[in-house]
Amino acid sequence: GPEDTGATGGTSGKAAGAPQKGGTLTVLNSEAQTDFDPARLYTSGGGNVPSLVFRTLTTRNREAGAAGTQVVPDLATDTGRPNKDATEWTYTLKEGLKFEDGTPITSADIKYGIERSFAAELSGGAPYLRDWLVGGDAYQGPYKDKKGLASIVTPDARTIVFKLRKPEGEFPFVATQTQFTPVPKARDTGATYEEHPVSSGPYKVVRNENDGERLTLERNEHWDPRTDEERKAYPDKIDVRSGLDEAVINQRLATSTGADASAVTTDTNLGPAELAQVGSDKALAARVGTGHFGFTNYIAFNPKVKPFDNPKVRRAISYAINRTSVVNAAGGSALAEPATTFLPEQKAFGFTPYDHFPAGKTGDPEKAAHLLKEAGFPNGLTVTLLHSTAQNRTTSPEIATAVQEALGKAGITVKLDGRQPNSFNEKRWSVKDAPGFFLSRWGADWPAGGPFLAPIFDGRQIVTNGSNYNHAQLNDPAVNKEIDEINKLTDLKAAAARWGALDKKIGEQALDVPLFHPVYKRLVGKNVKNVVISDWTGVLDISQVSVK
Amino acid sequence: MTALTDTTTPVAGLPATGAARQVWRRLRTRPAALVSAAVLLLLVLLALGAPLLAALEGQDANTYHDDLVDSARGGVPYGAFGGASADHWLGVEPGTGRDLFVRLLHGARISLLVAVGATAVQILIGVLVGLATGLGNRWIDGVLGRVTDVLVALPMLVLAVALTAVVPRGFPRPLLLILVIGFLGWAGTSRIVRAQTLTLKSLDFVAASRLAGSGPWRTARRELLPSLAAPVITYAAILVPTNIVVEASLSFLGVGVTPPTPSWGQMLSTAQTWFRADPAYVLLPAGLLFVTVLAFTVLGDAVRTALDPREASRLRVGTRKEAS
Amino acid sequence: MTPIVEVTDLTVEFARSGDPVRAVDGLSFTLDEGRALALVGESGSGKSTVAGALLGLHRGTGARVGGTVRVGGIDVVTAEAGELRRLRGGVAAMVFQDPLSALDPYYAVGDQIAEVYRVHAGGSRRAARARAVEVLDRVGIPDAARRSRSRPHEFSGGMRQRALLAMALACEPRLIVADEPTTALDVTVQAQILDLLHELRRETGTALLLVTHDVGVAAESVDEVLVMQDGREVERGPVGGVLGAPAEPYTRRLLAAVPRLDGPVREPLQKGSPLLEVHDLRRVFGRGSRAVTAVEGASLTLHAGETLGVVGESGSGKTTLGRMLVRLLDPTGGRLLYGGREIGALPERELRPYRRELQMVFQDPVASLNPRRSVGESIADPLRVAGERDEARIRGRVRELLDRVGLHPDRYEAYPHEFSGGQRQRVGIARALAAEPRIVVCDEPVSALDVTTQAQVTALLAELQAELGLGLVFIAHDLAVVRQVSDRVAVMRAGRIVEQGTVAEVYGTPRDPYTRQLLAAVPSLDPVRATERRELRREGRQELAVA
Amino acid sequence: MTRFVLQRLAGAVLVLLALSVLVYSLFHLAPGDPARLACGERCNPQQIAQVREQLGLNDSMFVQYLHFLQGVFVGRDYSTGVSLVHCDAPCLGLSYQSDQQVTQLVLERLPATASLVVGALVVWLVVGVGTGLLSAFRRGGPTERILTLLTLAGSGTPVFILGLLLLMAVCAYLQWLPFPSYVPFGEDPEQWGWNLLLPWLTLGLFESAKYARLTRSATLETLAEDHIRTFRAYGVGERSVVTRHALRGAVPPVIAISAVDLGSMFGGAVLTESLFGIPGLGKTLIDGVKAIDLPVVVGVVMVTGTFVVLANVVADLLYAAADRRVVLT
Ligand SMILES: Nc1ncnc2c1ncn2[C@@H]1O[C@H](COP(=O)(O)OP(=O)(O)OP(=O)(O)O)[C@@H](O)[C@H]1O
Ligand SMILES: Nc1ncnc2c1ncn2[C@@H]1O[C@H](COP(=O)(O)OP(=O)(O)OP(=O)(O)O)[C@@H](O)[C@H]1O
Ligand SMILES: [Mg+2]
Ligand SMILES: [Mg+2]
Repeated sequence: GPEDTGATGGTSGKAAGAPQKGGTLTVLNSEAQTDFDPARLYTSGGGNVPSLVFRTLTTRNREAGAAGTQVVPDLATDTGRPNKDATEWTYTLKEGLKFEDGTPITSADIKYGIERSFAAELSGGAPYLRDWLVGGDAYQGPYKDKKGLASIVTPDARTIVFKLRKPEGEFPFVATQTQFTPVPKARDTGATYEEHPVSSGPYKVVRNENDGERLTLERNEHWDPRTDEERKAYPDKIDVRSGLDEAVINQRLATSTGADASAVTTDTNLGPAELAQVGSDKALAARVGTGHFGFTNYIAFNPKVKPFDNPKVRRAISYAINRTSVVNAAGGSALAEPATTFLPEQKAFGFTPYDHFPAGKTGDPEKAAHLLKEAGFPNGLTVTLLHSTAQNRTTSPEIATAVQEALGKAGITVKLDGRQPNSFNEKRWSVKDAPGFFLSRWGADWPAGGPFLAPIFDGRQIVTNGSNYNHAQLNDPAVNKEIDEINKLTDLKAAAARWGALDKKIGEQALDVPLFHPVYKRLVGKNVKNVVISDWTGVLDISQVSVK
Repeated sequence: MTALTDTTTPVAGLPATGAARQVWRRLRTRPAALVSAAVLLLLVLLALGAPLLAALEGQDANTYHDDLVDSARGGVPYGAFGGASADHWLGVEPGTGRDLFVRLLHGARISLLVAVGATAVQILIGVLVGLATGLGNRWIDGVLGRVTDVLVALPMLVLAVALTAVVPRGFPRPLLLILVIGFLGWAGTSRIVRAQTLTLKSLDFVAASRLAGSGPWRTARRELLPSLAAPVITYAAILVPTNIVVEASLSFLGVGVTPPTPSWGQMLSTAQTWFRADPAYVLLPAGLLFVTVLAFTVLGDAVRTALDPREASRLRVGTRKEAS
Repeated sequence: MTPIVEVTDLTVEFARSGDPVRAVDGLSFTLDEGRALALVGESGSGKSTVAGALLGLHRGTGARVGGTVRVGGIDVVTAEAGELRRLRGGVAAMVFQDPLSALDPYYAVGDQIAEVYRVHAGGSRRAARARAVEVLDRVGIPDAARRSRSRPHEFSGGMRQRALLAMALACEPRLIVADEPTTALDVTVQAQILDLLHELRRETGTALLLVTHDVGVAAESVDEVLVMQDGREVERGPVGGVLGAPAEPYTRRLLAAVPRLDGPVREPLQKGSPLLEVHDLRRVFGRGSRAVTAVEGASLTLHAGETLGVVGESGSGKTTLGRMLVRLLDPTGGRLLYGGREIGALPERELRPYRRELQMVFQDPVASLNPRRSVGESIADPLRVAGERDEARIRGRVRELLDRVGLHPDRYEAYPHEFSGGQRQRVGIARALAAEPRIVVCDEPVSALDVTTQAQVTALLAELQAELGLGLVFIAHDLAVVRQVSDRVAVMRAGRIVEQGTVAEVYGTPRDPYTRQLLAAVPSLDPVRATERRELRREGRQELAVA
Repeated sequence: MTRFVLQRLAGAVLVLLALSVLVYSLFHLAPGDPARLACGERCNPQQIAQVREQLGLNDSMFVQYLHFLQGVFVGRDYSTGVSLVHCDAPCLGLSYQSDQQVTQLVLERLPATASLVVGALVVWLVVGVGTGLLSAFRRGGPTERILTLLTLAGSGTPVFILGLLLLMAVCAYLQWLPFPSYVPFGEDPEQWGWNLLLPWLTLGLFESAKYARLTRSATLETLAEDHIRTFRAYGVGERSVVTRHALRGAVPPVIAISAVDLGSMFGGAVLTESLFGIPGLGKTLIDGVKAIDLPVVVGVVMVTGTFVVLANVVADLLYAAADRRVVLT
């Protein structure tokens, strides 16, 4: 099962004694931290490095495995207090919180931080606040609209109240996002704030070069560990070097000499070739951390396009798919787990196993051919599969050719339409131009069923002139109603069970073919201790890492 | 009245063929040239005969063999030397288990086609532009020189990305690659030709040709081209492999040939990280590429030498001496 | 005393497209220190090949050398590379026949000499440069310090030849092998150079092997003569004996063909309309302080069927003038009228219709032939440009032309490097004639030719002239030849035409002192008289130096 | 000569204008909506519209180009939200993606690329020309065979494999050097050199075969000329004959190709830059292309163009200096 592999992730340091303070942690990354403005970051905590600088109202529980999928308080004293129907959420700030310059953090700073994320200049963040807050859809940000957002109330310096348009039981998850980071209005420089964002966390930015390619973080003296139970902050200094080639990063971590012995990566997986290598080297294998992040790669159908309007065709394809070759194309069984459900295989999401169209390990072409005949295509069928040319092993040519090959056995000739990532996205996110058959993927904004299923299957989230993720353009009143109902629940366990059931139900319609869930395998340097990999992010949490 | 009675009977036929025949005669005496020509010919034949050979082996380029790769270890082929066996002579591709022998052969088609095609375009345009800038007046030199600058400065990738997106999908991708690489890559040739032309045009035999009433075009063809042939052929021989590598780099950046069509470039770019886990996968395309490079270089060198009548007389005697 | 050169049974074979050619066949001779030997013989008789063999220049080229060659005690055929290097330049130095191509176009002339000097004498760069200037000055390059910084293409033909000689002198070798060292020199400079060689021999005991086709030159400067034909020795002996009383008919023929200053003059022709009129033509090379005025205020007229001889000092602007006449060089000033039409400033495109009518035979035969094209192809060019498509006709015509200039018609497919110096010159003439021109500027067309071939070529030119009404401009340093072939003569000095008139006027009653000086310097065939005159010249110079 | 340089500089302006027009046109051909990309994945239509407005993408292509020219020649004002910032001429605009001033961004990246390319130039000239010379000198011998094979292997191996192999060998197996990471020259010249060693070698070796072949061929050509015979006949050593005289024939093609390579590498050393994590223009360019970040792409291409032109002017000057018979026009 996925949980226990996650829990055992990272074992090397443990033997070498307890983690100590001090030293420099090197982070070797491929992508630069081009966005370092809390308003523009998308994910919970803004990912790994930003979460060392930005504190938010709530945050991820920094524990390995499934425990890591929980929300815990950060700046706030608790994970939020909802009113009865979960349309109003109140938070109280801890005492003694300070910015890096020593000024106290107030609820007004958090309100301002959220408000500025509505400015067009600072776009890029997650859409939830815009959709959920009263008046959020019309608000233009503090630069254009000086009055501010009335639905965020700060009765005193430590209290902040959010008024929502509808019940949102998962609000505490949203409060982990960096939009909830305090930003002192006096130090806001708009679009250039990201060059030196003001820290509220254990480290501050002392160097930011080449648009986030080279970052140096040092201790923020005004951060008080007593107010922060989550971040361990062992190293004295964090040195982030990005813009590196993935193969080189892995090679450096494997060699692990000099500064690289105290290095980790937050964005680079081991590739298949490197895995093959690691497999034959015990010492190296001990330094590999394994993680699971809620993510599904799938084939999307657009039933508005023939012949995918015919459920039998969609089912035939579901039967024909050879998940072994798809998984191999994604890097083999160590890097991908075959998927028959849309939801990732984690309790937090509400995973409920099902396999409506059992294709076995390698597909069932006979069954598929049979269905095709029934659907009126006795001589097979020719379809075009849209995919991207990015080398990401998710929507990339490797996966597409594996699909092509498997469907070929069932008499379905697949033509490939590979496009540059931009034009690929533009096409698959369009309601008007979306093709009938394409590769797609979806990842959770937080570990719960809501952000996983709602954008994909909620009929009211079909966006006609923007980015649409409801590829099947499913607008089923029953599904919509069930989503609303679950959102009202503040009991996340109960909600999870119902998301799982909903997933299973939608799955019957064969609106997509789940292909696989990725697994993250990452190397750490020899000196790295206390490797914690949660199922929330699937990668090691650098706020826990020690190099001494 | 002549000092020496010359018993040489002139070669009959057109003078052009006469010269060509002489070149051929000189080439024939060089074993290295013949071997490399044979190697290239063999490669072309292998590429052309790929379907036949595939049938002989009983495999095809796109069939997956999931059972031949170890999924738990990143899809590395089972067995030694990339899973080579009686069924799969050169082993299989990691991750998919597709037959490498057949993919290499099919890859040769695209790679050779693109590389040779692009080189031809580059040389053709480069020589024409180089001659025009070298021989033409200030105005022509200025304008064409600046056009060359624009093309050198225009990153190939920008154009490749823009074009692969704009050109209709039905347009054959190899042809597109030939055009993109060809039209952006002639600057080197044109600069070399220009430089040589500037030096050559001050020589008396060019003056003599002007006196004969030849226009610039004729002078270029009759007097300059034979002297330009040496650097151009040398450069062309090195352009062919460079273009294969350019195709590989474009593949690496996602604008190469469309899958599942194999090309050496595409194979090399996916093989990048495999050289420890599955050396065969890297060595095969790299080795073939190397052989091609070597063959083109040696042949280019031999042709270059054979084109020079001064060199030839000395070579012949050399070989004769060895024989005696 | 052991001779410095000992050649026994020397045989050299070239492999030429197909079967080998024996250029030298069983030749033997010796040369003692301080002595001078002339190799004379017709063009292509193997003279240069012998010269090259003395320095082992055939090694590594594929030519097969038989017999033994000992120079300064070293066996050239078998010597080790290091020994051979010491021999070359140090013991024996070579002056090559083709002066332009023999110098590296990229380096200043002085630097090239300095480099060679340092190989043998060592020493500082600066000292070597000084030595280079010194020898350049000795061979009569005016303003040697400045001109030593020029590159070869900035030198006139004669200057290049002297630069090569300077290179040979620089290393103070025990033997100088000079291959046609004076072909591009006017008679005064030639005399000066020959005197220089003579002095060297006397003062330092340097031996001299002089390769020449010019019997006059041989008479002036050597002790012994070896006459060659077809790679074999015809006659050998002291200079007085061989030239004074030749034993062999071949030698006699050779001597008879030498043009003399007292020979017959051409019948003056009926003058037609002027073909070419030149007024105040001027040409400046370079700009600013580096500017050289090569031709200044030259005016002349050329009629159809007329031959205008141009003589003058080396570097006086003859080639420059000639090149301007056919518009290979753009005049800096003045007017150039062809058939009444101003062509001095026509752009290339508009000039093209006249191109074929204005031909030139180039001074340097090596540079004027494309080394990568067979000579037949080069000659065929004008025919093809004229629109001839029939290959058989083209070949026929080329063979005919080859034959007319005294080359074997079958050598169509041969390449320039397979020819001797004189043979290449004849290819150049054939090419000029192929265009069926109306005017031919011949820049030293016969200076590389032995007298018999020379006579043949001048006869051919005259014949064609009569046939086609050619206007000829005949640039040469050999006054006797000019006298023989010209109707009128122009004498040039320092870029100006100092005297112009009919042959009778100029040769009979020269007005300009320079013309008189020239005429006085013509070498004599009689070795005794030559010595006398040399003494006179020496005294003259000494007097000058004293004054 | 002054006139020649002035003329060429005027030509440079034209080249740059032509380049910018070309890039603008190509950009408009390429699919994808920069506003949507700049906005982020989950932007709603209103937000995208706002971003589009802010980036000036609602104007026609012509107007956008005029704005670009305005920025280049007189500078422009940009809003950061909080205040207006003036972007001085030559202003290449703001990056759609990062809101950084492109002029500044490009200038920041230029030193890294210049370090890489110039060092590689030295490598390919030394290795390439040296190998070419040696192989012309020891023609047909084992030295020549080995050198030829080595350089060919270098050129026949794509940079992404050659570089990785070098890294593996030098840094992982032998551990002679730590894995390189770029250090600016101004910071520590010694470290700068050590860290760029492998990138220089990679790029330089990859290119050197071309130079080796060209040098060899041109040198052999010149060795067949008559003037070589003169120097041999004067006992000048073979080495001197080859390096001083025959090599000169290789100068024109090598200069010509170097200029082209140098210029195009300023924006084209993408693979080497990304393999070795050098924050250079090539990587910026490719990221710009991927993100449809027009100002960045134009900015990099302008810089590349400038270098192409400069390299060619220098090449022509060098060439005329090398061969006096050539007249500059
Ligand atoms: N490399 C070569 N290959 C073939 N034939 C050659 C070569 N060099 C010279 N010959 C031939 O050898 C013969 C002798 O040539 P050589 O140059 O010695 O003549 P020469 O007496 O110096 O004549 P000239 O007075 O015209 O210079 C000529 O017929 C020439 O064509
Ligand atoms: N391209 C050039 N650049 C500079 N100076 C030149 C150039 N060509 C010729 N000269 C100079 O012009 C003068 C005349 O040269 P020209 O070649 O016309 O002499 P010439 O009379 O033909 O001499 P010769 O009998 O020695 O061949 C010489 O001083 C020469 O150095
Ligand atoms: Mg000769
Ligand atoms: Mg002259």
